[in-house]
Amino acid sequence: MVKRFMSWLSDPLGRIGLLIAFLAVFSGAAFGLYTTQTAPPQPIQFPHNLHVGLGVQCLYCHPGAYRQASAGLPTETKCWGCHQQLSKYADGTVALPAELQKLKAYVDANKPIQWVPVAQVPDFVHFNHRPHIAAGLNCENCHGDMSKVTVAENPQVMNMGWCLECHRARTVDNPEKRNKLLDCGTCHY
Amino acid sequence: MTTELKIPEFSANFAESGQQGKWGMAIDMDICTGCQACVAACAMENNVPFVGEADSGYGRSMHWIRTERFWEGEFPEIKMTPYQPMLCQQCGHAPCEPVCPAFATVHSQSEALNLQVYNRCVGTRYCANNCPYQVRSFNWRDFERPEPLPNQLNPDVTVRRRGVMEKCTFCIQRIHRAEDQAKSEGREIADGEFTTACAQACPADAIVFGRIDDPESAVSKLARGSRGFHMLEELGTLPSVTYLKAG
Amino acid sequence: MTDNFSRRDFLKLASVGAATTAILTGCGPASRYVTREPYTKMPEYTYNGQSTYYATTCRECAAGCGLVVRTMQGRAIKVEGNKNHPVNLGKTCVRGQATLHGLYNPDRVQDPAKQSKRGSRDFSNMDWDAAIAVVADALKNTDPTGVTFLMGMAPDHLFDLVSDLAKAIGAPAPIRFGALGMFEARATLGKAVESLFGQAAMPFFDMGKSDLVFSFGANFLETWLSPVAFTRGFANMRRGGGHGRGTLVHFEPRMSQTASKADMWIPITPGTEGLVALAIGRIAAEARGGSLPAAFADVDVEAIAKSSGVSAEKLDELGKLFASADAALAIPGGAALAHSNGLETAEAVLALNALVGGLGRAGGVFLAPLAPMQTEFSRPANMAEMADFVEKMKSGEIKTLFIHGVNPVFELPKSLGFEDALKSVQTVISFATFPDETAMQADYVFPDHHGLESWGYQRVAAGSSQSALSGAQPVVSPYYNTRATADVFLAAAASVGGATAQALPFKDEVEFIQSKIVALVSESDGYFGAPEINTFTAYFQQYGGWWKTVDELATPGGDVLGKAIQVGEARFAGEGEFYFHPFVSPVLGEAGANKPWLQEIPDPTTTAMWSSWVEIHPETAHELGVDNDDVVLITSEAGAVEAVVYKYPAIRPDTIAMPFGQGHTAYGRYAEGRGSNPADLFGEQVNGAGDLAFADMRVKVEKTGKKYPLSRLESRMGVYGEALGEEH
Amino acid sequence: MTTNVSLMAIFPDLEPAADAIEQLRGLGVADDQMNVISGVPVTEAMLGRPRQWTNVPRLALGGAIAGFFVGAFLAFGTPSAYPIQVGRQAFIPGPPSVVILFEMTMLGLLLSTFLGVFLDSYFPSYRPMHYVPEISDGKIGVFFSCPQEDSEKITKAMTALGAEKVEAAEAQPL
Amino acid sequence: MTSTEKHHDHAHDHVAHLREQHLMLDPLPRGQMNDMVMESMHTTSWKFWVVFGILSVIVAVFLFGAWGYMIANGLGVAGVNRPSYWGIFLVNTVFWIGISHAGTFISAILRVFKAEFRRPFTRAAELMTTFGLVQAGFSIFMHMGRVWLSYWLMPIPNQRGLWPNFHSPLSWDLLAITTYLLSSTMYLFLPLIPDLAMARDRTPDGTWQKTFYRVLALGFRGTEGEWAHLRNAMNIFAFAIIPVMFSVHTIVSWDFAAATRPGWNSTIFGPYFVVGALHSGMGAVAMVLAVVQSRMKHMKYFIRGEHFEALGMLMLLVSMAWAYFFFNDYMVQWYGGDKWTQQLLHFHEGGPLGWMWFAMLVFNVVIPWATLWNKKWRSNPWLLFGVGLLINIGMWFERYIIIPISLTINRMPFTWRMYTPGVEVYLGIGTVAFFILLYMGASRLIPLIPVWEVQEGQMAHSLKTYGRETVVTVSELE
Repeated sequence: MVKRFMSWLSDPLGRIGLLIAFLAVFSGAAFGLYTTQTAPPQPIQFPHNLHVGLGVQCLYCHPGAYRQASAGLPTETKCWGCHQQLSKYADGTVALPAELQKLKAYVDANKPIQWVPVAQVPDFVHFNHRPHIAAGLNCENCHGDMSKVTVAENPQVMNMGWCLECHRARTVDNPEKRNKLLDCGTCHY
Repeated sequence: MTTELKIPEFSANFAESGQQGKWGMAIDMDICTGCQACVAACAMENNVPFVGEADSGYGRSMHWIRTERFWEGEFPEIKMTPYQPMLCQQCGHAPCEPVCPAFATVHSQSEALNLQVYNRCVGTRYCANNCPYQVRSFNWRDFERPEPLPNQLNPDVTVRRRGVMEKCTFCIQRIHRAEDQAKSEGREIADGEFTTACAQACPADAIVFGRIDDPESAVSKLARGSRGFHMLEELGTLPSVTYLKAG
Repeated sequence: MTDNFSRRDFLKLASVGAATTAILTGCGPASRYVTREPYTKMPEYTYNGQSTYYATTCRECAAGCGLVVRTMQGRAIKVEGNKNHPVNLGKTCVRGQATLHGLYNPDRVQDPAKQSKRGSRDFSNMDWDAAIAVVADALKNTDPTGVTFLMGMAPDHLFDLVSDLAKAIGAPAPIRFGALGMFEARATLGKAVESLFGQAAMPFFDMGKSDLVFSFGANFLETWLSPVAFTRGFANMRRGGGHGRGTLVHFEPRMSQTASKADMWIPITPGTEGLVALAIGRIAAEARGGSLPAAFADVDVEAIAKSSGVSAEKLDELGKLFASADAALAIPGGAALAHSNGLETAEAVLALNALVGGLGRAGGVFLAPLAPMQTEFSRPANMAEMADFVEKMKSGEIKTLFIHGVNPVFELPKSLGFEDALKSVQTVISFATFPDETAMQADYVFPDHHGLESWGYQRVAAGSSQSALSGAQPVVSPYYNTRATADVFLAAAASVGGATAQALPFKDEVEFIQSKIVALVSESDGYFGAPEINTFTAYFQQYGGWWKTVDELATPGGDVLGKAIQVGEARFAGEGEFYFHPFVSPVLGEAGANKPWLQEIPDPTTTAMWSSWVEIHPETAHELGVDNDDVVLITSEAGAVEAVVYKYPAIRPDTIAMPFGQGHTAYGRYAEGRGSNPADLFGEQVNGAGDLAFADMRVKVEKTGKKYPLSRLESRMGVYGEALGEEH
Repeated sequence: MTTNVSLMAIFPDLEPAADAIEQLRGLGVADDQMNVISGVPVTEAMLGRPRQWTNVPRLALGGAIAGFFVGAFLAFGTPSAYPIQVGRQAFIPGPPSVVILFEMTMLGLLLSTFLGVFLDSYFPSYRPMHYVPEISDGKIGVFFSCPQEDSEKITKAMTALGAEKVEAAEAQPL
Repeated sequence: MTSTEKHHDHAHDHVAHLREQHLMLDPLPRGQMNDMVMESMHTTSWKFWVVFGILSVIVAVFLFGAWGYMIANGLGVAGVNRPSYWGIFLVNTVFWIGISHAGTFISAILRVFKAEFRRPFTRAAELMTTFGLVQAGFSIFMHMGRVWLSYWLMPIPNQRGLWPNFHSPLSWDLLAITTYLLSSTMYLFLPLIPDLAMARDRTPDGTWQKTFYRVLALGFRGTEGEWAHLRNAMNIFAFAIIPVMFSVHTIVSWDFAAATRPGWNSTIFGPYFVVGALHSGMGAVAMVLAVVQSRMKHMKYFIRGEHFEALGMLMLLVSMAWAYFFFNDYMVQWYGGDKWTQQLLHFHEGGPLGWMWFAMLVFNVVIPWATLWNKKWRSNPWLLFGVGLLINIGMWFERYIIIPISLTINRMPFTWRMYTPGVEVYLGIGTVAFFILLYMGASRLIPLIPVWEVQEGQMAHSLKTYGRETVVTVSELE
């Protein structure tokens, strides 16, 4: 058997096959890693840059961030509340762009928009926005500069080392706080 | 009969030991009626799976809290020993912690609790072997929860999968929620402001939960009483749960 | 479920890659199972990721505890007690906790359906318009006297609506029935109160303030009347409400959960509870001095000691103990009353309270207040009435039967022949939420919402010293294509038209409920008040009901001790050598068997899970040649069941006991085919109050040679010393 | 300028080989121009050869020290990287640290001993080398280099001492 | 015949007898020995391949198949439960680590003490060490609930900054077993190099075996330098691997002894486990040698009665040591009087598996003592095989008693429950099959006899006559 395998290996085709198999597994893993780090397709290609550029505050649409764990995603009531008032669309001077037509379709059908959360931590990590906002962090510290991106994407790998780096750096002079912020039970339960 | 094997009772004065943690629980065995409301409440709050008939009969049930009882004497003079709810004692000196090779069960320095970090657990089950109270339960399988039962799962608590050890957390998610709430309002947590799921459900109020390091809290007062004792105190595990002797 | 494209699904796509990643990074697939349920129009008080709490009423039994249910993004997550509710003060029992496993039970009836042939389980779904047409047709085209509504035990808004409907179409008044009422012997209790105190009412036992409780068969810590309220009372008694630690003495042939908490458990001969009460009364009266009351005058203590198996010394001790207590309380209930002499037993026990001045005294007996909007005491049907009803069904008098909230095929004694009698009913319409045995025998199943999805109110009959109306509201939107039965009846009534429609001129059940509770808006001593009905309704929902702030306990009157109480001997049916002692499973209750977590909750006394068992004293088992896990055949006069032996050290050797709650032949995957149903053994004998004398049974026990490993939480080695090494 | 040739004399036994080495020395072949190849570990003393220098013990010692430091890093360094309290034990527990230090020291020692053999012996080397397969049958090969003009003389002397064959050593693939 | 002649004859017989008995006095030309060893590797009957095939199927189905099934379905398919969280997996782990001890013991300790009888079978014993450790590794990984995360137990730098917990005996275990596996593999490999070179020289060109040996022989020629480095390294190894060996099983015993459990928390567990390991390991070596001697060609020359005799004596000695430690442990636990320990001892002896406790004593003490005292008996390979088998069963029982049976009894009588093995039985059989399979495979590829060591020994031995007595003398070659 070993002989067969060895002779098979000495065959260039066999070697290529082995290489392909290896590459397949490797690229599969790489692709898997990549998919966890890329923005998933959203039902509506929401242009963050446009809205931030117009001066809309993050907390206007994600109001949960300063009072609870989840920042929350806006309901279509909130979207449409502004967009239906835009006079250029209302009086028909400008045709409704494709993405806004999707929004209108949702509103007309009274169906919720199934936004896909982007910056998500695994189930076993319990992240709370409120203390982070309370500690004076800005949204872009973690979510990047939204005025530069359209559809939200993750600017960084949100892994434990990344969390800890900040938790450590901000508690060098406060051992009690450090205890709290490095405690396993603060995030994992 | 195995009356000799009854769990020993040692009286202890918690305040004197000077080893109290932060959170504590007092369980009054005199008024515990064994009704199992705590068991159900715990299971519902903490996403504890049910395991089915065969596995539960084989010692694989996942109860984070169980009610123990033994018998004393023979009919007609037979007595049932007081119901004793057994849950993780949140030991100050926990035998389970140092034996985990992966740091999956560790001591919280800020909450003074035993933590089980599910995602860090590789399933050696050493901690469960070393737990003198036998209150750890292991996910022997991915226990089935047919749809739509998962709708009930508490999003504040990780859903454990096969191969992971789990145990009572003193409802740490509630502790965090209350702490966060109190902090956002710039105050301390008041005694009795929140409680664990088992204490919350207990119809007899036999379970009292609170700050054990606050001498004025309800749980401290109960724990200091003359009826208080700790389970297997001779092992020096410094449990955070004080039992109150019946009668 | 929504078909949203979540991150989890996205991960699934890159299957090989993601699996490799998962292994490398140690992250399993994200298991945050709760689907994000984005709102189209978010309610102003709701935030994504933040819980909302709704007050409602527990429907797991008829006690009417107030619940607060934690919900998140449209899903009910946790049941908590309503701290303001007078029945449970924020506490819940095991069954209440598990109510979510009913709500999200995988075996719920999901659509209205027609069964091609009764019992065939061949259901074809219908739409609700057709279903309402069926109901309307039944209401319109049947002789009104042939229309009967069989309802659950809880006196709720649906019962009121159905009563109104029955009155409007001229049908007989709806029947309320529940197995718990049967096991509690509620009718007997009511009748005894009526005959002793001259007033029909539920008694209220002020256990929390008493220092000595004699319980004659009342399993008040388990299922009896209002277990959560009684547990609170028990705990307060133990904590010593001003008296020091209270003492509990429990009389029952088997050590029940309640008995296990007693300081003294008296394993009394079944059927002699009344006699023992009389003996204690006589001894206590003698100990207290003064003239011997007529009630206890003719009591022969010696004879009673002999027949009850409680020694004369013990009786003497108990009598003196009872006489010497500050606030003694005697409670009759449960199997003690389920004998042919049950009514007299109840009277004898209640009379004990009168003897020590316990009527209307703190720590004694009161008459429970009537619920708001209630004018007279009403109780569920007793067995005599149910037997009459079954007779009527058999005779073909009943053409259309509406069944809601009760499962008579399972709960009624098999010997009564309900299932057979159903065959003589032309149309059977069930409104069952779960596919229970009765629904399987119906022509149509029009599923009601689960209790947590529905509106309503419920009168509190026991457990509260205040007059209370518990309110219910949906905490989540209905998960399946179900519809509130009240709405179905309202819609059907509207389509029938005429007087029926006029009698029920409501758009939906909420309007009907408002029309009822509007009477309370003007009440002044309520927990809250409101100037008008809409605000009142909002508060009603917010607080989970309406109740008075003051106790309305009435002091029982009447010449209780003036006449002699004659307790006859219990007449046992059957030839067997064992007394049969059925009891309601404290965990499963009457309807918990389909909830998987309840199945896995160990029974408090036996720690058995997932099945039922028969408790046999170890010595008796030895004589019978059976051991733990052996299956025995129990034969009564009326039937036979097989059950697994549990060698229970705390039961009379001449008695065997069996829990009620298992033995379903339908009712979902978790209940079906599990354990056995002791109701199959029950005969038809009733006591003086018409309640089933289910404890008046003697049964035979035979070994079958089969084995069935009973799941137990306890260790048979550690608790019973089985298979351990010999002691050196 | 004389050119050196490499010769290999194969002897059936130990004694003739020892004699041959002495003879070679007499014939002007220096010790460092000889090598003995054998199938059993014949010692230098048996052949009257100078003692071989080996680095293995020193490498082993170095490895042990390195292992000790790795152990010290694991025992004392890693707990400080993320101090986690377990069972009321010190962050750096005493006795367990001894275990870690011991195991890592031994691992370092043994690994470096093993690698030391490789380093010292230039293992693995699959280049063609001077060798005859008969060596592993118990023959003793004496491999030496001498000036071309002496080769005839030496070959004769070897044959006289009992060499089965004396041939120009040619590197051959092993 | 004159008396001198008679005596001469007698002396002649005596010498012949000595030669027959001792391999070291019965030298053969090296080339012939090489031939015999090579032939033993290449002479394979169809029966071998049948057994090989069957074992391969068993390994594929019982070990890898059942393991995959268990990984997919969770440990629930095994019999472990509360309170017996550790079952046959850990029994097998300890058992295999125990087996692995004999190889090192025989090879290293006997090398240090220059026990010459070791020479022909050190390799066979060292192979057991390596293959036994492989099985121990399998067993311990099977036991883990999430084996795919087992790399978390290794000290690998990571973004979390979180390292393994070195407070845990399991962490020490992992380091110790890794050290032991690596060092025993290296210790197996170093003396193998010259034999691989021999095999390389005797394998015809163009075969895959040639490539195999060529690669593994690393270009070894046998120069003075190579031998010197090798000899040096072997000396260091022989000394250094002994404490590693002792530490490994001591640390394994700490997995139990460090726990706060009745019956486990014993200070004598370390040496008790080490001796227990030697006990089962010796038995296993005896079994392997008996099989190798009878089944492989020419092995009767290399492995003789003297080896079994010496092994038998060692087994007897170890059995006595084991009995001593067992009694010590038992005595102190019994005397201590802690009620949980008392209960545990009662359960061991009188519980449902009490027979196992008695069988352990019979197999480990009674039978070895009853048979091995007799020199003639213990020289019989098949008797030694039988005794070795019984000792291994007895030692497996010992571990079974210490792990799942002792786990049944804890300080919470409410949770006591018996352990009924499930799929781990198949996994255990799978490891045994895999061990045998590896061994069989190795016996076809690797010279089982270290020929150069045998030759070295034969060179060092001679017969010398002092007066009328001819005796064996050994000279120090190094």
